[in-house]
Amino acid sequence: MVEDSYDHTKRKDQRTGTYKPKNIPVDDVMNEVIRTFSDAERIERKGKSAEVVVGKFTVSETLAIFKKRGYDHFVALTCIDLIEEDQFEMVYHLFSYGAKVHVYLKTRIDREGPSIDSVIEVFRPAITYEREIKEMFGVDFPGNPRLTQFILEDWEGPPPMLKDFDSIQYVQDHFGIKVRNPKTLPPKWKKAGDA
Amino acid sequence: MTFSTTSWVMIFLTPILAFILGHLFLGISRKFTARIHRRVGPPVMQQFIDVMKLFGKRESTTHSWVQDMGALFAVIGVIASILFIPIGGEAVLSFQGDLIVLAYLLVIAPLGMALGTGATGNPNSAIGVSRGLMLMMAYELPFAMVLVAVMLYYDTASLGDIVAAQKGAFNWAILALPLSAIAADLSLQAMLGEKPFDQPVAPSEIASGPMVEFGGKYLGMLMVWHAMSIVVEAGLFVDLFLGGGVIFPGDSVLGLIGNIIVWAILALMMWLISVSINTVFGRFKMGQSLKFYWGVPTLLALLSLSYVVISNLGVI
Amino acid sequence: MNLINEPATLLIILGTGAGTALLLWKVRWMAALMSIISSAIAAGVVIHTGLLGKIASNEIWEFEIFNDLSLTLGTNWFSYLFLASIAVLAPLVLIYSWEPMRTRQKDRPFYGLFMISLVGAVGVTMARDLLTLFLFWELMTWPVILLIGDGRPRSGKAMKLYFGFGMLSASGILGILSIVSWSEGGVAYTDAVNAMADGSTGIRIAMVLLGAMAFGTKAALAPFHIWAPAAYGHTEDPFTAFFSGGLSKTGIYGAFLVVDVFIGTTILISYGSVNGLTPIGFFIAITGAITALIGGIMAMMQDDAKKLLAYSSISQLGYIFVGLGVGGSTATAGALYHVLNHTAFKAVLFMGLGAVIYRTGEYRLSKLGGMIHVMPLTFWCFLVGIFAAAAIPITSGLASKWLIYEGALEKGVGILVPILFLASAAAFLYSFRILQGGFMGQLRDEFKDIKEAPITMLIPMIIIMIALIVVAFIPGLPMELISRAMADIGMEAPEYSLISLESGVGSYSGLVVMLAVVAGFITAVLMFFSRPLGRHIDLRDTFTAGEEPIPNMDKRYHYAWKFYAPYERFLRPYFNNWIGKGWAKVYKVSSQVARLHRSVMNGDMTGYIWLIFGAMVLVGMVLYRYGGWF
Amino acid sequence: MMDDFRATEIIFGPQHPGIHGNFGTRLELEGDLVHRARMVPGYLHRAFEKLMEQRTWMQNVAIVPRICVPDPDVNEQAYAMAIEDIMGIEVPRRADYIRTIILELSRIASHLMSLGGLGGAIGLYTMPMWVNGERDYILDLMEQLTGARVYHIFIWPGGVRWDIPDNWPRKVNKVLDHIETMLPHYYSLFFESKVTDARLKGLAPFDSRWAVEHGVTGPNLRATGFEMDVRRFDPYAAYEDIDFDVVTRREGDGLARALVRWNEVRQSIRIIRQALEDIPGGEHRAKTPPPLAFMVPPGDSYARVESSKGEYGYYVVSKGGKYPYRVHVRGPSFTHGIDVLEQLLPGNEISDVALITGTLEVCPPDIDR
Repeated sequence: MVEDSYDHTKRKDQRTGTYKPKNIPVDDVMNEVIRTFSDAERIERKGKSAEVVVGKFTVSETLAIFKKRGYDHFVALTCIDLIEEDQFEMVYHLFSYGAKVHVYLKTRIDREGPSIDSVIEVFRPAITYEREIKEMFGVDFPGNPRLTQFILEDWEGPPPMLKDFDSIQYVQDHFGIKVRNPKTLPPKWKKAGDA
Repeated sequence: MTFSTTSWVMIFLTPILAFILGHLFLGISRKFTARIHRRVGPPVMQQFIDVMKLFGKRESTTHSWVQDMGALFAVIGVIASILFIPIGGEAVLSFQGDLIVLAYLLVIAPLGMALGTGATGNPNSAIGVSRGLMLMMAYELPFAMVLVAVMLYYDTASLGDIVAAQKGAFNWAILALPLSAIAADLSLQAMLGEKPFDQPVAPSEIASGPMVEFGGKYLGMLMVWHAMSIVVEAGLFVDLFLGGGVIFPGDSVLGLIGNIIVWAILALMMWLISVSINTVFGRFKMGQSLKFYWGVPTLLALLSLSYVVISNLGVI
Repeated sequence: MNLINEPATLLIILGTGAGTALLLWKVRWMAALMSIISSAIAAGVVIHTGLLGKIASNEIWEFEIFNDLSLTLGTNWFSYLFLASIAVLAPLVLIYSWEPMRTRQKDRPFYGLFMISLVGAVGVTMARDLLTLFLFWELMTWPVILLIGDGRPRSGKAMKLYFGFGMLSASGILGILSIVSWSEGGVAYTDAVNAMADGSTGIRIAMVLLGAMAFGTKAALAPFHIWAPAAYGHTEDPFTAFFSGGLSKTGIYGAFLVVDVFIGTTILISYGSVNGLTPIGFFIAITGAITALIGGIMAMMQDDAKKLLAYSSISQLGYIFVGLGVGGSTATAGALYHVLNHTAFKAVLFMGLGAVIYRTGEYRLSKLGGMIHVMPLTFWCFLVGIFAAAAIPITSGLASKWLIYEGALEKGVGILVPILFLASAAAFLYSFRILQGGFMGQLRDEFKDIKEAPITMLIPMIIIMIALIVVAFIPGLPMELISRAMADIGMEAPEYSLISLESGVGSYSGLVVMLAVVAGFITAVLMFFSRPLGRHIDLRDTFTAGEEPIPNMDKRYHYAWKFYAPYERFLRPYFNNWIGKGWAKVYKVSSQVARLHRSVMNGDMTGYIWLIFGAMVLVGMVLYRYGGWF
Repeated sequence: MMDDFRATEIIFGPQHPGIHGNFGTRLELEGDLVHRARMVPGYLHRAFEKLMEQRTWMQNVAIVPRICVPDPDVNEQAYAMAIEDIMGIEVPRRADYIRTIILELSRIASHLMSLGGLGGAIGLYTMPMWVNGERDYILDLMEQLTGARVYHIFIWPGGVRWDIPDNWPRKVNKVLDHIETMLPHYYSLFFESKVTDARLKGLAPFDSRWAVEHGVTGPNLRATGFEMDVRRFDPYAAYEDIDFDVVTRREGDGLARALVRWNEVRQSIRIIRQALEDIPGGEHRAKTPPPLAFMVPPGDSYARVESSKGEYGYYVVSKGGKYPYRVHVRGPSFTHGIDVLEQLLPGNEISDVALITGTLEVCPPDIDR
């Protein structure tokens, strides 16, 4: 069980020992992942990076494999609103201090009622990323105890980072500001089904 | 009780003198600090301007009548205590209440201010006040030892007599009891609330603590208190250890004025020593300052005190 | 009329009140009325006699009870000082307790027990032999045990502690009694004086130690103090004011009796002295100073307001012991002065706190707060009491402490004064803690509508408050009484006039100090009212660093729990109740003895009979020695 | 949950003198100990990520530096690197060197400012006054080079906006000489003080394993003894060719974190000196499409740089066209400013709250973006 935050009586020790980076080539790990999960698919990238697409339900386990093999620096978690495909793409960025390779672990989830299991049991830093994504994209992360209000105080509108969130319209509606002839009109995105 | 004409004049002049000196001291210290910071700094008169401005505010806010009372108490206490401090050898009222009385009089102002700040209902103020009182307990031990050593050395508790006893060349207590003087100066640092012992007002920790709810004339009252208490505390040190600034024979008015000027210069010197320590030190935590004060200064004061006690017994 | 010189008069007045109150305890208002009236008459008698100055120091009355067993009673100015402080306080506390006791549903004869212990206390100060002292002592001690136990957790433990230490105190007096009676054959105070004059050093030391045990326990001298916070903290609220303000003074009285009357300065000095400070005196003084310090520091760490005041009581009584130990005219005068002061301010403090508890039902500082807004008069009384306890110059509290300090300085005892200063710094700390926790800070919503304390509670507090302030102007007033009392124990009072006190090293003029304060007040008021008054804003309308506070969480913005946390962390290890742990060991050993005893007894009735028989024989032997029974 | 009567809530909010930038902390105190802490970010939220999706690729160059005030150039660099990676642009060597110089100048300014902030947190106000004076000289240099003091908008995709002026290297050397002579004074003012020792030693310590598990990067990670530096293991700009030491300390406490920053100032001076000496000739920018017609082919790339606070990353997704599809900024404070701080603060005194935040060098704009 992961605590949402620690009070000082339950605080964990921060002296857990010295970190030793592991140098395991990314190809070995990728092969293992692909062997383990049939739906995993490796995508070739140039440079010192690798990309793998996995299914929504195997993210945690895949991450655990990567972590065990030395890809234990959780860089970031990015959510991309693929509105035209009616999906969200979650990108888990991992890095190995030993092998010095950056791994993009991607998965897709439905845009309707978006939900994906939290990975904070594997990578604690994800707690804040998931919290932000919940607020900005409305994606739910079962297992994360801290999906509370983050930076949008008193926000009542839809998740603002969605591609179909019209910020100009929102400003006009909520703040009584008339935006006249904006210099550059941002690109308009429509849902897949819409005309 | 017999009051000479000079005494009567001094009774009325002392608070005014303390008011002017206090703000002047603060103004000079702001310039002084600014120069250490490589800044230009505000003009020396800035402190007067600030107080004027605060009293000139059209509106100020209060949380309860105890807050008003606290602001009053602070000024009452400091005016009452300045009257018991000999200035330039002229014991204003100090023959009517000795060092022990003064030690307790000095507490009225902080305790009154604590009352006022406590009544605001802000936890930051409460923490600040609790820190201030804890700090008092920390420096009280060495300072009490210093007071006792001086009182036993001169065999009188009257501050006026102590000043009188230091008359003459090389007769200052700082030469007779150097260790006590060091301990007293270290205590003075906390008494003045200068770093490393400014925990009660630590802005980056408790947002200026006690002052946090004070504004307008209330803050003005506190600034007056602060300015005058600098004079009281630095002046107390001067009276205890630097002969009360008595250089000229105090019989004539001119001599008295000269003595008062010397007294003020010596007090300013003590204040600037404190300020210069202030500029190059950070802030201790509460427990650390207790450890500090119950360590070295207490040891120094105790050594000095035992020296006085033993020499009084006639062994040395 | 010389009523007080007929001690029976006073005892009869009070005894009648006690008897009626006890008999009519079911009819509470009747009991209350009777005790108020009788104690008020008694107080009137005491004040009247005192004002007339008709205290015959040498007259002694004997009342035969049985055969040869007689009570000897009498007063002199010295015992009058204690008698007066107790007898005058009693009606005030009784009036004060009218209101809280009226509403309290308790099935115990509060007024009866109160009056009995008052009779005991008055009798203690009037006793002129050790047996009478012992009897009245027990009469004073035991009713209190029924008043401890206010239903709060751990009050049973408090009761046990009080019982145990009451036994200790009684056995101390019995010890003194047996020393005196075995060596002189009589138990009158004169016999005790003779016993000391004739006795060896060992006897004298035993006397001091037994005196410390007997009277130090009552006055909560370290290390006998641990019962006090428990007992004071758990007695009925109105009684605590009398318990701490009045009854504890009998311990001080006894200590003075042993040191200054029985042993006397001449004998003390015969063991050598430095600047007039004797070894035994130094021992008492240093014990007192340490008591003052321990009490102060422990008080500073309390969250329970009653316990805080209890520890403060211990601390203040420590000052008195310093004065007693240092001896000499200044310090002794200081100690006696502090007796009067402490009676007044501790009573007003417990009364003020009792009023708050009466209105809110809450005694924990972390759960109180903001009472200035609803109980301003109580706050004023309490504030003056706190100022007196902390010896702030605008109350009478400074004069007594000043005398004690000066006395210590005169004797050149360098080490005592810093400890006392530290204790007084601790006094500022605990004083402010109780003010901040109880009266300042945030007012909780559920206390928004409570009213000021009832008038019957306010009047006694206001009387004492006015007395504390008036005496600050004229610190010489109580010195009239003190100088006479000191003359009775063969000492000379320090120089004084109505408005000022003089010591060998300094002077203190209450009037001048007050005038300086008034001058400051005028200046400050002129400065303050030169500008329009501030706009009144709500308590929640405070600086919150730009964030919104949690709604309806007023208690979260009241900072009172662990108010001096850094010092608590620092000092706890050194003040971690090691004295209490020591006593726990004593308790363990004695309970093992008791267990051994129980294993012998095994519940058999004959065992108990044998035990009772043995005890009777023991008591009989003691009584036989001086009473001529059997 | 603690008893409400025992807990006191102190709001260490955005308008508090002890907080760095606009950032809030709700502290649940028990006595003066922090029982539980909750960070409240969001006061600086300007929706940069959303804005960037609605601006053209080159307009965004003017937006990105505004994310981080004390150290703005890393944003431009990371953004440019990500785009260069997608487009496959080869940056001229001279531009790399100029970028290196700017980044290191910015690092010195940022580190000095952070040490000044530490001085402010313990009440040593001489420190911020002095070091911010030095920072100002660096801002002067920036002004001379780029025309702006804080937000330089100088590093573009493909290179830098213009070449360095002729007399500029001389001025840089002069400023560096001055800073180098002043550094010992500041060291003795701050680090040789007993108070600093008492306040910072053993303050909120953690080990390298814990740090990696919680995503701590940069100087905070190096202070635990783990030699991690993006400039060394994933070199960008001209760091491959430059000789410098990765500064580490073993203790992992507040003092170690401060000292790592302190020593990095010297390393940065060393780097700038080398870069100025070795700077090759040639173009200062590669051929790129004109700004108004700047298009990036579809693709995605994550670019990381070593900022003064830790690993700064830009994940740029392009679907082709004039606008980025998604730009995700990985600010270093995002991990250690919220979760790590919430775990480090409990159990410490309230006096240390500002100091711990300061030694971790939490930069609220990194979090809010």
